Amino acid sequence: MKLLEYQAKEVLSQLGIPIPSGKVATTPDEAARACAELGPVAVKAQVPVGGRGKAGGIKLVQTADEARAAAEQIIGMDIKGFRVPLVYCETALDIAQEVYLGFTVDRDARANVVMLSAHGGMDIEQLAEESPEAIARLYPNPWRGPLNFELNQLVWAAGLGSHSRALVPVIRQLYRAITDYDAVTAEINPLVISKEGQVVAGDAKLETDENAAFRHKALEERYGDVVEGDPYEREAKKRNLTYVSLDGEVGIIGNGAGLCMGTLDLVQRAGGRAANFCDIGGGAKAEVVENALSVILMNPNVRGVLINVFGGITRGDEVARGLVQARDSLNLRLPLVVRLSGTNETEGREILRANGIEPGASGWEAAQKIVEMTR
Amino acid sequence: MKLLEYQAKEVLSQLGIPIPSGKVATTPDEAARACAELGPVAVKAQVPVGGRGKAGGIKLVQTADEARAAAEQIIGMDIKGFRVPLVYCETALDIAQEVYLGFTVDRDARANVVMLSAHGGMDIEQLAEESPEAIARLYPNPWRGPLNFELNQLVWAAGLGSHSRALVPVIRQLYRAITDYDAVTAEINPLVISKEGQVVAGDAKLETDENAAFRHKALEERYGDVVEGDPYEREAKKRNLTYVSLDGEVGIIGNGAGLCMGTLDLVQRAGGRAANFCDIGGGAKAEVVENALSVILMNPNVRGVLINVFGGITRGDEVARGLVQARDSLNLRLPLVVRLSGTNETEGREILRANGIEPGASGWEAAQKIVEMTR
Amino acid sequence: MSILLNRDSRVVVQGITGREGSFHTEQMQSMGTKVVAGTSPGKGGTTHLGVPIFNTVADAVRETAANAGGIFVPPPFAADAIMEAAAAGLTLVVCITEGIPIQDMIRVKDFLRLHPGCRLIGPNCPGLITPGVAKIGIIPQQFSLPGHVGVVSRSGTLTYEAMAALTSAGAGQSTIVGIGGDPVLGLSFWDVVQLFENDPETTHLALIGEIGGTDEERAAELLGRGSRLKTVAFISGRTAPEGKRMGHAGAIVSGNRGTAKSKEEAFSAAGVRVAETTDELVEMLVGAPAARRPAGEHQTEPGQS
Amino acid sequence: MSILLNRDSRVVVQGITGREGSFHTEQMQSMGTKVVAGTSPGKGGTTHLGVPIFNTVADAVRETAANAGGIFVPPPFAADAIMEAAAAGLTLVVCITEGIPIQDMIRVKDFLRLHPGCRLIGPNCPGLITPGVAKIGIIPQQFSLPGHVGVVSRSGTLTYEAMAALTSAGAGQSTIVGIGGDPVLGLSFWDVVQLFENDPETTHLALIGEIGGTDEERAAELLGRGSRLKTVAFISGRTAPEGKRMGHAGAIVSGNRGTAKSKEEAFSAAGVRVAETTDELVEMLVGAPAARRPAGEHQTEPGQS
Repeated sequence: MKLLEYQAKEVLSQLGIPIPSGKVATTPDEAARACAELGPVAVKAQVPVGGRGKAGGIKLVQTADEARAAAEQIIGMDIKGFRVPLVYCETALDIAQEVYLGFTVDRDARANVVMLSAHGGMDIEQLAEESPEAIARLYPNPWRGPLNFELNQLVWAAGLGSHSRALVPVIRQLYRAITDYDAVTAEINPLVISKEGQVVAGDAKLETDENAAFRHKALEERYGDVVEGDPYEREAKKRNLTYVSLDGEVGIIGNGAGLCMGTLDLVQRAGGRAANFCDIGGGAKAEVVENALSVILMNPNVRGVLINVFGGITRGDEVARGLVQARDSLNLRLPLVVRLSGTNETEGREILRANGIEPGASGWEAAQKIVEMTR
Repeated sequence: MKLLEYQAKEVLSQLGIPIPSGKVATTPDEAARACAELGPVAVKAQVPVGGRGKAGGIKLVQTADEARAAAEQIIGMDIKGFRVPLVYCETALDIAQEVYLGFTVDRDARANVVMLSAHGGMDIEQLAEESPEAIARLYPNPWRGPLNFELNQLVWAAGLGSHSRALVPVIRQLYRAITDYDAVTAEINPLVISKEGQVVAGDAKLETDENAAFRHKALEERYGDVVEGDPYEREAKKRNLTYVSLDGEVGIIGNGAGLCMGTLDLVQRAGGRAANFCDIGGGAKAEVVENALSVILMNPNVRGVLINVFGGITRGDEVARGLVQARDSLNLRLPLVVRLSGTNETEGREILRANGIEPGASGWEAAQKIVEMTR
Repeated sequence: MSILLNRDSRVVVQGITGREGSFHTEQMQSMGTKVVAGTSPGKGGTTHLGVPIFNTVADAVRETAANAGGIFVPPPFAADAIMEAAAAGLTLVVCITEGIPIQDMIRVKDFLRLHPGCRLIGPNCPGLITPGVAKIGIIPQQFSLPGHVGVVSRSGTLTYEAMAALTSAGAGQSTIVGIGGDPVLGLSFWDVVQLFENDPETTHLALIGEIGGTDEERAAELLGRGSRLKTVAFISGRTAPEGKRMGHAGAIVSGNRGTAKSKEEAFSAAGVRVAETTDELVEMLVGAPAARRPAGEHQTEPGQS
Repeated sequence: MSILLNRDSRVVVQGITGREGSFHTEQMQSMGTKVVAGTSPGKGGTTHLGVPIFNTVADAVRETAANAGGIFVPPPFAADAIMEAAAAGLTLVVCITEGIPIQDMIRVKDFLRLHPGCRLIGPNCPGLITPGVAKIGIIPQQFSLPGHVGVVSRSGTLTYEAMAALTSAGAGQSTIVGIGGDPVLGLSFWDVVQLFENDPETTHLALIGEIGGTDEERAAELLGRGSRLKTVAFISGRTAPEGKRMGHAGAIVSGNRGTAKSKEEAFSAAGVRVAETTDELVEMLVGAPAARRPAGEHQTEPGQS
């Protein structure tokens, strides 16, 4: 789950990381009241993507009227596919230095990595490419967590040793967010250092591991429903499908992530564009196929569907019967190409053909067929 | 710090370990009220030593009047040198099985050890000697803590696998007591299993590491002052002295635990008995010696004092002057023998002799002298 | 010969009494895999599918000399199961479970450093099969054929596709290893390629990668140092959607690495041919056009479908 | 020769700017110990007692090639300091600090398994001295004399007594090691005895033990296997009061071991003589009656008292 800025800040604040005063506003009037109470604020769009500033989603205001006007503009605007549901009004900060503090999983190292740089802000990725040595890194042992001396070394390596007394506790607590909430990314950028040497989280990002959701039901309940993302993805999630919306016109169902990705590749190679990624997992039971098909058909851009199933344990004839049943119960009118391989693939193809469904001999042939039919 | 039973149970209960209902009573009337409320109870003396039961400090009662009578007997009684300050009235338990669950530091292994046995109760030490295999052991890694599979193995190894669902969480939480409170010993004996398979702590012992007291000030504030132990040890603790009361008549001061222990040995070898162990640490400043002397003299059994100091960094003449000063300001009338070695020992001895203090040439000679003088 | 799994492999199945564990244990048994023990806490002393059940893996190892294991337990318990298997002394542990939290796996990886003799495959993988000999996991054996092509893959179903295509083309396999699709894995491509390199029976290698991470790049580097294997690589996910990124942290760590392009370039630079489809993979590897006979029908023992 | 500490030892002092750290660094310097660096976070780049100060031990090692360290930091920070020293690659770490929580030390001991090249002495110890060459810690060097008696002890002041008595008797010392009095220690008697056994310059060994634990028993076992050293042991605390025990856990673990009697019997069984006082120890060891000349006066350099 990707938390919004104000949610991530709530979480970090509970762990003892200083955050600026701020208030959530779901209407322009609420934003005006927040400004009246807090003084000059930044009115910030709350969406789970980066680049809000450049998209016009952050405005600095001095008065309640300005805050109302800013919120009017921002609430409801679309930022990279997300409708802004609310704004966060936050007091303006006294900034002496902007530091970058980030955490992620380094999959090559099979380890967590904490990164700290004296040069925070938006250009951090560029910095990482041009001067990687400007970003100090720590790979804490996952059982021990970061040790005191390791944190000190990190802070000194980043050239921030003179602020270690303020920074070390923040890093330690950010790391706690990782272990307490199974984060896969946690970031404070900028971490603001004031002229008095106080640190405060200027922005905050927190993404948790979907695989660990069973351990964090309270977090899901509290924050899970605020953002309206892609409606099809929401629907698919409800139905326990692995589904990602894409821009094209060919609906895709595969069993297994690799096969599904491979199918996307084949459709593109054939000149088409996929409308989605949808992995129905190991077997291919009629009800699961039906579920997946019905979500895919919610998207009006879809002009045809390609199903690519490998029958391992499940027999091809069973899969074929399931597909026919799903198509019939959904009353599917769009072109449908099914590529079926594996156990009893011949029998399966017979069944498909007998029921008017086009079988593809290979994935590549099937992709070419569906692209042709949806052109 | 050694917690009393009810204190240890409060701590364990906060960690989620089930304990029986109980109430603390400092007067017989309070005990009667507790029984009126709880029904039949065990009235248990609260002292930080084992063997309460055999000493008559635990009585089972059915009625409030019986409870009052039991508390009247128990409160104020002396158990192994501790005056019982209060009793704990606890509901009687439904016992199907008594299990032993203990934790301690195994200094040879330089590690923590968790021990579990299906045969709990008072005879556990005997069991350990006669059938060590009846006590299953787990040495959890101190960074990882006990892992699930390790706890399962422990429970199965103890022959308690059928209760693993109830036992594993208790063991895990007892281990948390160790890490949260820096315990050096934690014990639930018996850990009672009811006929319904519920577990509950029948007794509880928790001793924390004095070296870690700086991390547990709240615990010290909450529980530190309940028990009146040895009055001299209390006084010494206030003055930051390492002091242990003993039964004999020769007061002892040494600098360094090893030297101090060695001095005890010499006194015994010479036929005397030490009244205390008192280590004044590295140097031997006049004020520290004075402090130590004044605590030792509070004990009316003391008939003479032996001071054994090695002057390393501190010079012997300085030590001697400090000793003379301390003796004079305390107006000490008892025999005093000082054995001084190390830097400038000759000068130091001259000063002592000039001030009427008997110097000992060696520890052994000094011990013989003081024993003779206090016979 | 083969890698990792052979006739001496004595398998203990964790979670054997569950639905998945039962089903796949039967599949493993049906091809002759020596399943010598199962574990299921509280069921020690009983028998399931003709296999003795123990409360702990340590008990199973002590009583049956099991040396390899398959894990079919739900995600919340899988990390612990892997550690239990390693601590009990198994030298090969195959974890099929999908959906293990990443932080759990990071801890497991550190734990495994204490048990260097233990090789973990997975999690979130189909396991491995040495055709005609044994399998641990869920790879459908009816599409396999003993032979000399090593297969290593991050994907499940794409592996089956490649295996079936190889078998159709008459090209048997030495061992097929699905290393799994999770970000934090046991054996990497590098490890498995190294094993195949040292297996005299393996002459060809099919490597099926995916976008993300740089395990493919590192395997390419290894192959580039000189290899006796005729290798063809395939990378899926060239057109896969990027996750909608929020922060910079991931980008700082991975930079431009981990894309399909970077992986394909790495293999090309190492002199390894790159196929665009699994059929092409087979064609490049064994020369034969994928003139397919219906797969799944060259072995017809009952009970394997 | 000597053990652990010699002319090549390059010492970094953690906590060098504190009162204790400063005082004892001067003492170490006055006998010629090469103190090449100190650490004090925030004071990196400055100089103290003529020694360059660094923010971290890693910096100090990189810049000065320090290979040994002394730790004079307060108990709450000492465990971390030990781990920092080990991680920075020091091969000898001496921790003087008294009062480190036991759980901290148990974690440190596990951490040190990752750094097998690092030898820890202490904590709660006086450190070690190679007379005439170098010292790390607080052993008063004015009572030491170069020679051939190895000394290893759990106690501080008893060590000084034994050292002074040996010196008075004209018996010099190869190295004197105070391993410390805490329940959880770095090097044990066993480790140090082994080192002395392999040091050709050491011919005699004085072992000063204490009640508690079974480290003495294990060292006795080692000596019992055959030793070229003439060894005498002394155990203090024969009459020490037992702690007022609450629970059974300690007794279950230690049983009857750890008493003065058990230790003395172990040494006797190993053919090692046991002295009853430190004077007797010296007499048994070097034959000379402890005809003492005033100790502390055979070296009269200024600034060492």
